[in-house]
Amino acid sequence: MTAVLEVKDLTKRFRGVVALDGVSFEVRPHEVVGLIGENGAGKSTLLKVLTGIYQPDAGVVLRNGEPVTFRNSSDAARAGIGMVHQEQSLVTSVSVAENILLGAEGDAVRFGFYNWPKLNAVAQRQLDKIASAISPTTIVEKLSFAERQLVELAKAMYVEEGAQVEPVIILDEPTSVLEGAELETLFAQIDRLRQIASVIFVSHRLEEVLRVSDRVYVLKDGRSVGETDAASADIDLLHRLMVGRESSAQFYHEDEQLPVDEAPVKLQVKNLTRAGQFEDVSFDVRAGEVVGIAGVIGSGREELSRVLFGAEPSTSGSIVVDGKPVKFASPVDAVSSGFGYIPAERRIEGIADGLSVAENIFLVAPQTAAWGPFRNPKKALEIAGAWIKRLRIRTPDERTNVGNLSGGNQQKVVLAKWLNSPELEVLILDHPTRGLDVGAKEDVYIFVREQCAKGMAVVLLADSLEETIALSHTILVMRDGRIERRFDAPAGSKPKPVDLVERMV
Amino acid sequence: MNHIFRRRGIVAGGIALTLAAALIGCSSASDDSGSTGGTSDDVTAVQSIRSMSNPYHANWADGGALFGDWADVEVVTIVDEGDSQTQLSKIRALGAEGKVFALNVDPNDSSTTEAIVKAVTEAGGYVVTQWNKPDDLWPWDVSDNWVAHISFNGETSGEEVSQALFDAMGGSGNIIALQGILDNVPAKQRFAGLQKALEANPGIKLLADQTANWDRAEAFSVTQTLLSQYQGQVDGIWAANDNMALGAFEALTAAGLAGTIPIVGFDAVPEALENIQNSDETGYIATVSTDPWWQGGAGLSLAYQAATGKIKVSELSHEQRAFYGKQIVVTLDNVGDFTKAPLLDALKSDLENPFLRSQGPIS
Amino acid sequence: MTHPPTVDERRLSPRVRRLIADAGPLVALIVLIVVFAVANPVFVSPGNIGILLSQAAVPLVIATGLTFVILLGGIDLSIEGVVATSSLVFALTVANDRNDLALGLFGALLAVLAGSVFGLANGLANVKLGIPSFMATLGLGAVGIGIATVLFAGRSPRVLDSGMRMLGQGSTLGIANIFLIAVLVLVIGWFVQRFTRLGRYGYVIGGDEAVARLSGVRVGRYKIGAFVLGGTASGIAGVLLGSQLGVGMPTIGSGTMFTAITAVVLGGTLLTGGRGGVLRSFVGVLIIVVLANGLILIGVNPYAQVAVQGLVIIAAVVATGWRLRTRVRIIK
Amino acid sequence: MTLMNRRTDEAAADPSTAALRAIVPATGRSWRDRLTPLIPLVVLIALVLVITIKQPNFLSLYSMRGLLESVAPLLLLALGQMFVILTGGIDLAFAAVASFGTVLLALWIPDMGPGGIVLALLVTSLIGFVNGFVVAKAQVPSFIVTLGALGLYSGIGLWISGASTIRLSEGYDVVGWLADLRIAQLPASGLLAIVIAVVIAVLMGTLRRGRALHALGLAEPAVLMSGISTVRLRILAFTLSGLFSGLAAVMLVALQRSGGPSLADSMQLPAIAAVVIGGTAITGGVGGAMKTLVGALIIVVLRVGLSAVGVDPAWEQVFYGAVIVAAVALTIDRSRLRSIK
Repeated sequence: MTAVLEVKDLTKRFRGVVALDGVSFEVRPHEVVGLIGENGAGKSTLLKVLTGIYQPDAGVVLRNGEPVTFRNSSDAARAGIGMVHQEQSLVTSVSVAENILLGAEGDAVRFGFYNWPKLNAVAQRQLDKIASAISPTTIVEKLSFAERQLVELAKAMYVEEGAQVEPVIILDEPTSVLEGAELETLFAQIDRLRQIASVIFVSHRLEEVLRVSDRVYVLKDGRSVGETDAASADIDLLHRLMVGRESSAQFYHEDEQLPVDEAPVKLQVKNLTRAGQFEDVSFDVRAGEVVGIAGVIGSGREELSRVLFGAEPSTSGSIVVDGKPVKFASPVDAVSSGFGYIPAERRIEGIADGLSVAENIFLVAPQTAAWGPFRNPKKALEIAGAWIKRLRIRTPDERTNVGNLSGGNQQKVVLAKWLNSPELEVLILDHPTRGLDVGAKEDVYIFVREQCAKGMAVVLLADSLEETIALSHTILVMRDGRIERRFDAPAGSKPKPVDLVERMV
Repeated sequence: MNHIFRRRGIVAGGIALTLAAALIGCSSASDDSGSTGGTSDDVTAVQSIRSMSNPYHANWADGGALFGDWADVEVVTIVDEGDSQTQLSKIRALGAEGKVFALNVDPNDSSTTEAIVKAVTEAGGYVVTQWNKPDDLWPWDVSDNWVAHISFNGETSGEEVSQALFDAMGGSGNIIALQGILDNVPAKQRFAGLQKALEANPGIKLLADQTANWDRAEAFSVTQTLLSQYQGQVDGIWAANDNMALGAFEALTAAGLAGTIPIVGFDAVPEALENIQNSDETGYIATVSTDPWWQGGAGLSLAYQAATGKIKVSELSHEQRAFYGKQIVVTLDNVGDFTKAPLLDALKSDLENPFLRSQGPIS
Repeated sequence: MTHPPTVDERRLSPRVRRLIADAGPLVALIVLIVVFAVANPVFVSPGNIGILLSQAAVPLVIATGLTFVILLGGIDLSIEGVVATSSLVFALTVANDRNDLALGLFGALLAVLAGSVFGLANGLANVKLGIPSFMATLGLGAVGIGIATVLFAGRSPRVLDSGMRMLGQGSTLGIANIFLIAVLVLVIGWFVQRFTRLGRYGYVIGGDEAVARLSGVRVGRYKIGAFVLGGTASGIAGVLLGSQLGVGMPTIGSGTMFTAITAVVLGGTLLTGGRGGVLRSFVGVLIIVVLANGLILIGVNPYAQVAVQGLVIIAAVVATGWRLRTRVRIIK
Repeated sequence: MTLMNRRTDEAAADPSTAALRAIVPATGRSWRDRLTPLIPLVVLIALVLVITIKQPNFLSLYSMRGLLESVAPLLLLALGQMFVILTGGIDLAFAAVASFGTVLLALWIPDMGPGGIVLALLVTSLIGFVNGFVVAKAQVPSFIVTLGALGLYSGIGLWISGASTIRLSEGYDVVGWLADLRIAQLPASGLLAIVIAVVIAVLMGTLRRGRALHALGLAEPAVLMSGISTVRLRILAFTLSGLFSGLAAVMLVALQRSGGPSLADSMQLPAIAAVVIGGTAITGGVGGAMKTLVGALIIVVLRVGLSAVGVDPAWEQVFYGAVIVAAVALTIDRSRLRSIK
């Protein structure tokens, strides 16, 4: 029988970086298909293509055997494809009914006039489908997160009414906000969905995926690296598929990792907590040491890095630098205590788009190219030129707008900005290689090795497990806001990715 | 697009230097070229008013035209729509032509008056100003080019028009008063006139007085509020100008009391004159007119005669160079001769002797 | 244990907070009425109540239209210009002492239409030219004042059509016509807000514009619609003021913008959009009018009111925004 | 092993791409980016030519004096507003604060002399500081806060001045020289304002943190994450706006010899138009003192030009409104706006 939804050789590129590289998979009628993969493996990009938010550069999407193209999410909805988004995608200021039928009110709104009873009736029908007790007239703002997710599910279900064909419901990380009983109700929903629709279940919690899905696809680096029947698959097999081949130590310059056991402790984090995100996190970072933090979405590691740099407040616990406790009310305090931060959102928080390469380099420490309060143009040109040469930044000259450079070169400008500051002691790298091509990634690795050699203390949130293991001296695995386990990763006797993954998911 | 070593920053520095160098040639505006002095027979007559479509100023301009016929001189009218900067720059432009001119002007506000008289002095023209003038600045302080200042004593006219209101009320009852902007000179004088009239009429009681800032819309809401506060006790409404009186009239109409309560105002605005003509329905019984035709004609004549040397400004007394003009209370019986321009011969004596209607020096 | 980062509401629980936001303005209104009634019994006399309602009419009409714009998270600074222009269009098209036009009700409709056209211009400048609403409406408000000044040409045209004067002056069954018209506008506004797509999508776009776009809502069209509603309300206000005062003049609208914005904010409609409604703005208008009327009766200097209104706007917006503060949030 | 001698070949070294790079202008700025900043200057020169043809004595010393005198307060107000617009915000209260400043000056100069001026400048700067503090700390849109401030300070101004103009009876000579002094036959007030604009341009061009406001307007998150206090910068911008409102107030009192609660209110629109027509983008990050100087001159020349051409002054208001909408539409940088509220 033909697949309800099929994708052949799907390719998608962003600014030269390949997000999806010839992915093919299919969903059969009344089937639940699991989709797993590490961060940055291309899962969310694939879902966005399926729901018409992104258009593919190559490859074809087939719906019940016919090729289809989705210009926007309403096209996908009309084709009966509904998605429960990972972050909330509901308008909290209006009622449940309005959210469910938003943009597709049908004849509940004729000539611009709302027929409330009809609107509520249609919404109630969707809620009944998922046996939810929520009333369609409640304003979403009053609902808990779990309830809001059920409304999103109902909204996805509504897709089916329009299309003449059985819907495909995509659930993106639905379990990350649910616990205990709520999990069970979700699984019951999925079983009920199985009768009337097909489901794509995306999650990083492998045992849940195995429990719910009939078949499981594994994505890695934008390619589908494996497909197994859930019954015959086991966690270890999935881990190995997810993590893939051992890449060469040479690529990560592992031989340049110096031992640091006698080096002085630069940074001490004691019982740091941020209510609702992470709690009781303690670790030390020595001079020249890279402490890698591994964890999936919702593990709290991103929030931890923001708190370390003062971008978000902490509830309790302390940070000690060179033995002195410090308090960060904002990133300004963090920088004055010698902290540096390479942000994940490079284009927003990293580079100052609109300013020149030189101006970006002197954002953190303008005093390095000034005499007294005034700017010294000659010295500034000299220093900027030196950084451009040293980090091999490909830019026509110092005056180019940094926004015109490629992702890799922009990241180098951000690195130069921090290196140019003489007080820099602790460097926080938040997904430093995200969205970079292979060449640029290697430059970053070399840069990290160089800085460690100079005694820099580094806290690393890497994109992939491989990167974390290769670059770090010590690895902290975080899960659900707590440090699950510490791994020592000296050069030569690195832990296996599989050992880490067990603790992460 | 913008980068660190802005050449323009340095270029801007250069401009600053040249400007500093120019400091050497500094001088002061006051020692400008003095007035070309003297009079001449070839004088242009000019009148500067707010706008031709404002009836009060339109009558003023007709007065000026009457003077033109009388002295068979062509009269130039300049208009500024109430914008002081425009008034000032147009008067300055008069000087640019280099000819001697006689100017009769109604300055927008007292601070513009000073600038105007200085500009005219600088250009060697002759000017008569009316209404607004800085209290501590007199024509003789500035120059002979500022021939005279004419204003109107709010107190006497205030007393007279208040008396007209009290007579219409039969000498007894309560009134409410709508004040102009509290600190304006005309507002203070007119209210003082009302208080003097109140002393002379013990039967009349002032229930309340509130400012409505000469504005029609504010007068409407303040009257509405006071009417409701003193329900049924209000027997008369005194307003410091017609604009506010008309606002009060609309409030009375809204309350269904139009025509039952007498109202008085100032300025003889056409709408007020019309209401006075059928005062039995409107209850609008009196206003005060400064006779804009006289202001246009006599004022221009005084400036012109000074410019042609017929009047020697240096020989004029302080009382002649700053005097109060005559104000007339307009009621049903004399409203007729205020709705249309007077004939030339009615005004001829005033044109010959502009001081004919002087009510004494401005104190 | 973990759930997406919420704004930590330390002090008041959400339920209590929502209660204050909903009932707060109404309680304030009642307290004010009681205070002034005690201070001066005339305050609650039928005559004064009648005056209060007619003084609330024009601000209510403007605030109703403005609510739709603020619900989107925008603002309308062109109110005074639009009111001025429509008052003059009204005064010059009905029977008047300036020209021989006497179009009666049709003239009034033309004046309201002028308001709608300005609203449309505001909407197009904001949506099509991408100009932030405060700058687009500031510019077009100046155009409004300018056109009014040109039409005015130095002297107020007087309305002679008695029928048209009844709109602003007359009263039926003891209640001022102007207030009845204002209530009619409020009811229409409530109907649009509750039962039409233009109204409901205003909440959606104000609540979360990104999700609205994602769901296929044509955001631009509804934004322009909201500005047209705002302009139309200012047009109606221009007609009512023209009819009440019997003249059209460029300064007829001065002070109305401040009163309307303060009323909408006091009523509880968030300036950041998404929350609030026209009924709340009605309560806000009553608070302002009661305050103003009461202060006059007690004899407080009228200029103090403008200062107090300015302070109220800042305080209200800081209070509602305080909870949403984060360290890296960008508010220009 | 440093980055210098990496093994794999480097794309830049490959001759073909290097050649390609040469075609794209070095600074990555298309010729259009280079030209747009000059448009306001071209407009100004064209205007002066047109008016001179229509009215030859426009270039006479006499009318130059009038021009310079009327540009002085407008330019100072526009410079103050420029600081705030550079950060991407707006200060709707800057003209009302200037009017409030003239009232303070008229009340204080008679008995305090120069002390009165310093105190008035302190007060207006403090008002700017408070506005900036509320916008930065409470994270509230600047147009709402300054709209509230507009009502607050014009209300207080009306209250303490009894809604009427206060004449400067004595002590006027403390500011009188501003209106009276001539440098090379030209009024000192205008020249002083222009010199101040030049000094600001020089400072912004040479100070270490000279372009901090531009950076705040262009890329606030990146600036904050580089350890620069955006709160302090925003408060500085609003304080400067308050200070320049005070300076404009001093200039107005000197020229008009009196203070009034709405003396500068009529300059709100022309001053905003001057900033925007000069080329400073409403979305922030682009603009400067020289651009604002050109903008102010365009507005003043136009005002004279309009009356020279015989346009009724009533149309001026329409003109300012239209110029603001048009200039903003041209200079706005749509890529920077996520959703235009």
